Amino acid sequence: MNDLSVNIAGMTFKNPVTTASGTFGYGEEFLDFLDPGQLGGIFVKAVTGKNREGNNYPRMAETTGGMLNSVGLQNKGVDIFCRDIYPKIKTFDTHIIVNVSGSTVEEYVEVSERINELEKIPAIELNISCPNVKLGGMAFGTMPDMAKEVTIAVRKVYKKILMVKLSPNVTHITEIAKAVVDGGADVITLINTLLGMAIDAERRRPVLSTITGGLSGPAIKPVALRMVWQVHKAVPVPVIGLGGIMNATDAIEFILAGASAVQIGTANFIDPRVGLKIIDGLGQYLERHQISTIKELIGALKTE
Amino acid sequence: MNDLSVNIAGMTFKNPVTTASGTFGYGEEFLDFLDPGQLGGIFVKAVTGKNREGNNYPRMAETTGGMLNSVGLQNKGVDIFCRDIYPKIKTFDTHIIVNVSGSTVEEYVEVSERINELEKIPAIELNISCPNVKLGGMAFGTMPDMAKEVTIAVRKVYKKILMVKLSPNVTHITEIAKAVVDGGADVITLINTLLGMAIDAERRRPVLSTITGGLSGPAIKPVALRMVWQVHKAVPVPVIGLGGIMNATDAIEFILAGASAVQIGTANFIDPRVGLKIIDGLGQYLERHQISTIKELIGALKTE
Amino acid sequence: MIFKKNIADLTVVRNTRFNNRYFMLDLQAEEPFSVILPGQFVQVLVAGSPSTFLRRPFSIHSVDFASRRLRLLIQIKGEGTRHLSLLTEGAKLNVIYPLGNSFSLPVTKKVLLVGGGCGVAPLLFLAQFLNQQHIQPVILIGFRTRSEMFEIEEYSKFGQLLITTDDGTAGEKGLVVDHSLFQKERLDFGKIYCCGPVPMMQSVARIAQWHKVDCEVSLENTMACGFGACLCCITPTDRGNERVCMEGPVFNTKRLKWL
Amino acid sequence: MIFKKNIADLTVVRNTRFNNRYFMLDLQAEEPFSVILPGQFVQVLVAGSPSTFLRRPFSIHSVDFASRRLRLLIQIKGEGTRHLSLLTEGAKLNVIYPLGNSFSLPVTKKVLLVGGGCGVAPLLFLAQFLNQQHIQPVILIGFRTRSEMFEIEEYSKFGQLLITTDDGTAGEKGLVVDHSLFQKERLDFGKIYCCGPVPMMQSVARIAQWHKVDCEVSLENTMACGFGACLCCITPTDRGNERVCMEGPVFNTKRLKWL
Ligand SMILES: Cc1cc2nc3c(=O)[nH]c(=O)nc-3n(C[C@H](O)[C@H](O)[C@H](O)COP(=O)(O)OP(=O)(O)OC[C@H]3O[C@@H](n4cnc5c(N)ncnc54)[C@H](O)[C@@H]3O)c2cc1C
Ligand SMILES: Cc1cc2nc3c(=O)[nH]c(=O)nc-3n(C[C@H](O)[C@H](O)[C@H](O)COP(=O)(O)OP(=O)(O)OC[C@H]3O[C@@H](n4cnc5c(N)ncnc54)[C@H](O)[C@@H]3O)c2cc1C
Ligand SMILES: Cc1cc2nc3c(=O)[nH]c(=O)nc-3n(C[C@H](O)[C@H](O)[C@H](O)COP(=O)(O)O)c2cc1C
Ligand SMILES: Cc1cc2nc3c(=O)[nH]c(=O)nc-3n(C[C@H](O)[C@H](O)[C@H](O)COP(=O)(O)O)c2cc1C
Ligand code: FES
Ligand code: FES
Repeated sequence: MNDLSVNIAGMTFKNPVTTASGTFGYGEEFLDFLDPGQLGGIFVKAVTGKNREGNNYPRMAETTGGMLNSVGLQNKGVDIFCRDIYPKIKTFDTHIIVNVSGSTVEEYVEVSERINELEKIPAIELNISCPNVKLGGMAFGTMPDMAKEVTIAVRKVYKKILMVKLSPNVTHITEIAKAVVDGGADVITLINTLLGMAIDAERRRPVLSTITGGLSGPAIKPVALRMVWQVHKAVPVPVIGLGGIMNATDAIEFILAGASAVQIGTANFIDPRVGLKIIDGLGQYLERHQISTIKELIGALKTE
Repeated sequence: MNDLSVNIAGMTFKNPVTTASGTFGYGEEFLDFLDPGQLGGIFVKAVTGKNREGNNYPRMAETTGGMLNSVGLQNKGVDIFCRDIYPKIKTFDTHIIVNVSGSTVEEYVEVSERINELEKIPAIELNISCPNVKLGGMAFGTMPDMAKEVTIAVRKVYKKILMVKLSPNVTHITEIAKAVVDGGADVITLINTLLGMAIDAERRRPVLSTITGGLSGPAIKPVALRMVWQVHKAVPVPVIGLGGIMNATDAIEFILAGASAVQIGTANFIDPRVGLKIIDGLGQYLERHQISTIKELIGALKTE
Repeated sequence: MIFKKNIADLTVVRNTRFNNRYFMLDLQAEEPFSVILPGQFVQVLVAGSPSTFLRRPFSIHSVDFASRRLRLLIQIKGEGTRHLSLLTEGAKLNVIYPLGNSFSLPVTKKVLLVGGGCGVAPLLFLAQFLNQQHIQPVILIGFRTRSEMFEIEEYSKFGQLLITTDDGTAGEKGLVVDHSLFQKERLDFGKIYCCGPVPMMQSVARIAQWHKVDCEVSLENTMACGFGACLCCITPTDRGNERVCMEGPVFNTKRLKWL
Repeated sequence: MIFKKNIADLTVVRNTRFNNRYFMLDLQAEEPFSVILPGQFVQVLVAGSPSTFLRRPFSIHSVDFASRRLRLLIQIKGEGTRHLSLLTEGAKLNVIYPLGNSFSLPVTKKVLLVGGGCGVAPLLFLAQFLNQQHIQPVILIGFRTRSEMFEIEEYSKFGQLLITTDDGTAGEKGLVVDHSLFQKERLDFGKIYCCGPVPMMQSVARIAQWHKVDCEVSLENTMACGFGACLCCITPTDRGNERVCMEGPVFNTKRLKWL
């Protein structure tokens, strides 16, 4: 009873609960709170070609039911990732998936090629949807042609499972999804953050140093669910869903809408153990509804 | 001291606080709670060519910091509006602006022509952004060409102030804004609702009869603020801002981002007197900051 | 008669817990009430509950005009009602009242009230109101089990009380529609008022139709505003989609499309 | 030494109101504390406040290891802190603790502690800790006015207390940086620890730099997580952007770029 495992593009996840890139550090920050081996997988923080300092402070604003961030891909670059970080995290008993970002097609390709060599990394997630960088990032994710181009280029050098993470800041999410599937994506993850803004009325200034930032948290869940459902119907590849998941019920909703797995993002900040609670809750849901495997729920929304 | 009046395309509004279409009925539902004459203006419920029954029940789902609706332009049609409703509301001592909707360019034109004849209606708001109808509606608002086409067509027959209300469900809001300004729009209002979805996990069904619906409320405020700011910078016409405004601070934020006036939507459901409270709050803000007229705050965000 | 909707902070003067699902809030107003009729409802702001954004609608269970009190009978469903169930004496509750139409007066004196679940909420008020018109209704109420029964004596004051329980621990065993009253050849009433779960109201409406008895039901719906502004709460009727919060919540079943 | 971050429901055992802006929460843990050092902070979940989505960070004001209690000194700023100010005895508070680095030990025994506003929060703990290392610090605290002073006796237990008030109603008149201590030719300390508003910390850091005295400050920042996961709380340092919640909140001013 209660089989929580799912298969995504040939990989078996012990359960569909993973953590979203940029919200779980490299997993190490959570070791006091949980054993990463209990999670279905971990999507680590974006890795770029070179060291990036990210954007200036302030980088965060709280909003109703959510938050804006403008971290801007701060990371030490792919060399340091491979040399210093990878050895520490490769022993986690779960899938470690690297979020690959860049400003140019070449940078995406370069980073993907390097990550391809890391034995314990079974997949990458191409982040063509970061709203917080001036060059590249989201631009790739809002134009089908560019999205396809970068996917094709990375597909050539990356031999394992290629996931592409889409931006919700588009008119037709299914067009972008089809473009990256055409380009060779094995899996689609969505959504990244919605582009938003916060203003400090008293100081008459933007709250974020970058003026705009990415909106995450339960506020965006309705948009995320809609897009997961649209993309699940539109493309033949598995979808990993995220956006505002706070508890097991939210996760079930994404799975019903068509997600083969889910990522937990902002919720980790509020409760670093939330992933484990969601795994428990999924088991209870299966039991209550007498369903033997969670696979049965994927895309099982009844819309007649 | 404390001049709250604003000018928009030659109209003077006694204050910048108006109510959003579809959230204030025809004003009549609020007569027990306030005198509409205290408001800067009222945007009444969408009017279409013919009677529309709207979508099936259920039409509403609560979400974190917001709600989804799929009312779908239920209204009695332009004939009944002109004959029965207009005479009752034309005596309100404030600007009454009619939200014009349709499925075809012809329908928009037909309705606008009829409303043009109504002496006490100084402006219309073209709703090219309703996500809840199968035909027309949002489709017009997501493609610059179609947005421009419908604006041009209505501009030909509508002699008073033409406002166009934009959909946020697009990649480049400024492109749509420019297109409708090219088409002859005097004012831009934004945003309409974000396309979202809610799922009842226990019943494994969508909550709304239409599966997807329009997300409103404070959850969407960051997206709305961002778009108002972008559009204000991109086009030479005044902008009316809305999306999640719950209190005077929110209203100030929109004004700083570039809105010449604001609309209050979902907040009316929770507090039917919220408009008056916001007007009070704006006055207090001016006093606290020793600003003599709210016009000084329009677009006054300091971003250096 | 002055019909006017108010928004006011009412004070919780009592919170009575009947069992693990039902509780009653007694709310005190500062100002005297204007007209409030049975079948009307209120919209309650649930402050301090992070997941409760919109107001919550509840039928007016009863009104004491002299002491300016109104009572709500509430079933715990989700976060909003759970939050309300924890309110203690002295707490303030922001309420919009009264909303919606009301039950219409019967033309005969032979009247049946049928309720089940939290659908019983407006029935006591209605029974009391009918009494003032010198009508003694028959009141049929369905409970799950004896231990979940409440306010039995209250109802008995205003008419003849009949009971069903799902498990037969009190009154007749079964659902309200199984009651022997409905098994008779003739259903000797001029009017039936019914509130409760939709399937129950549908069954009662069908029986009423069969016996050609006029029947009014009180509908629920998902409401954003509660005062006619949003058009979220419609139900299909013979005049098209009508608002449950304005043209309802009480509808004559003849006019509804859900039979 | 075991450094481990915990999440636990702590119980409010006291809520002391000092004045209309400041209050102190005494929190009781079930489990014994592991290592907690002065300068560390906690992340508090504010349940039941609709507008408070993320946790709120507060410095650890003091710890009683024996009775498993920790105290937070909180200034009311917005919704979250207002909500916390209303908590009563017995309330549960979900807290992640302890977070961040801590003040480092001084190499000399001549130590100055400078605090103002809610920046005084971690100073008592630090003073107590220094005492355990047989160091009697000089403690300089700035208040707005005499009536807003609190915990004066507490500080006096651990060192020599100096005070400034903006209006001169107690101690020297002016800001902390105006204190006569800083007017001397030589600032005879091996280390200065400073927390308070950023402009104050910058002034003190500048004075320290001038006198070539080592200076540590405790920074604040907008934090989403508080435990290093989000990279929202950075401050520019000589090693690039560092996380205030992990590499800080305590920084040697030599390393900061904000002078
Ligand atoms: C006119 C009217 C009168 C009502 N009178 C009463 C009354 O007197 N006593 C009483 O206990 N309840 C009454 N209700 C129902 C009551 O409004 C809901 O139970 C309540 O809003 C649930 O709030 P919640 O936050 O606890 O639950 P939520 O967390 O909002 O929802 C819990 C569950 O209840 C369902 N639900 C929520 N609201 C409604 C609704 N309006 N209709 C149907 N299902 C819903 C949800 O889908 C969900 O499955 C009335 C409703 C209406 C429209
Ligand atoms: C490491 C650290 C330790 C802290 N220690 C203490 C302490 O011991 N005692 C204490 O009273 N406060 C302390 N603070 C500040 C405290 O976290 C904020 O005052 C609190 O989060 C405000 O919450 P609120 O919901 O009341 O205000 P909000 O409604 O969130 O904000 C009210 C106002 O305060 C500003 N603000 C909110 N959070 C911060 C922040 N983190 N930094 C700067 N400005 C902010 C907002 O911009 C706004 O103008 C500390 C902050 C940090 C980062
Ligand atoms: C602080 C922060 C940093 C993020 N960094 C990244 C990143 O590096 N790469 C990426 O693809 N997404 C990043 N995201 C987006 C999240 O992975 C996720 O798509 C988004 O937050 C929506 O999910 P949520 O609502 O569950 O948080 C970040 C989000 C946050 C809040
Ligand atoms: C119930 C409901 C009905 C609406 N009907 C209309 C409509 O008829 N025409 C229109 O242009 N916008 C309509 N809207 C959109 C609002 O006018 C507004 O753009 C949106 O709700 C965002 O503002 P808010 O967050 O303040 O509610 C409707 C919104 C709601 C919630
Ligand atoms: S709930 Fe808004 S019209 Fe009925
Ligand atoms: S607050 Fe998240 S890294 Fe510091």
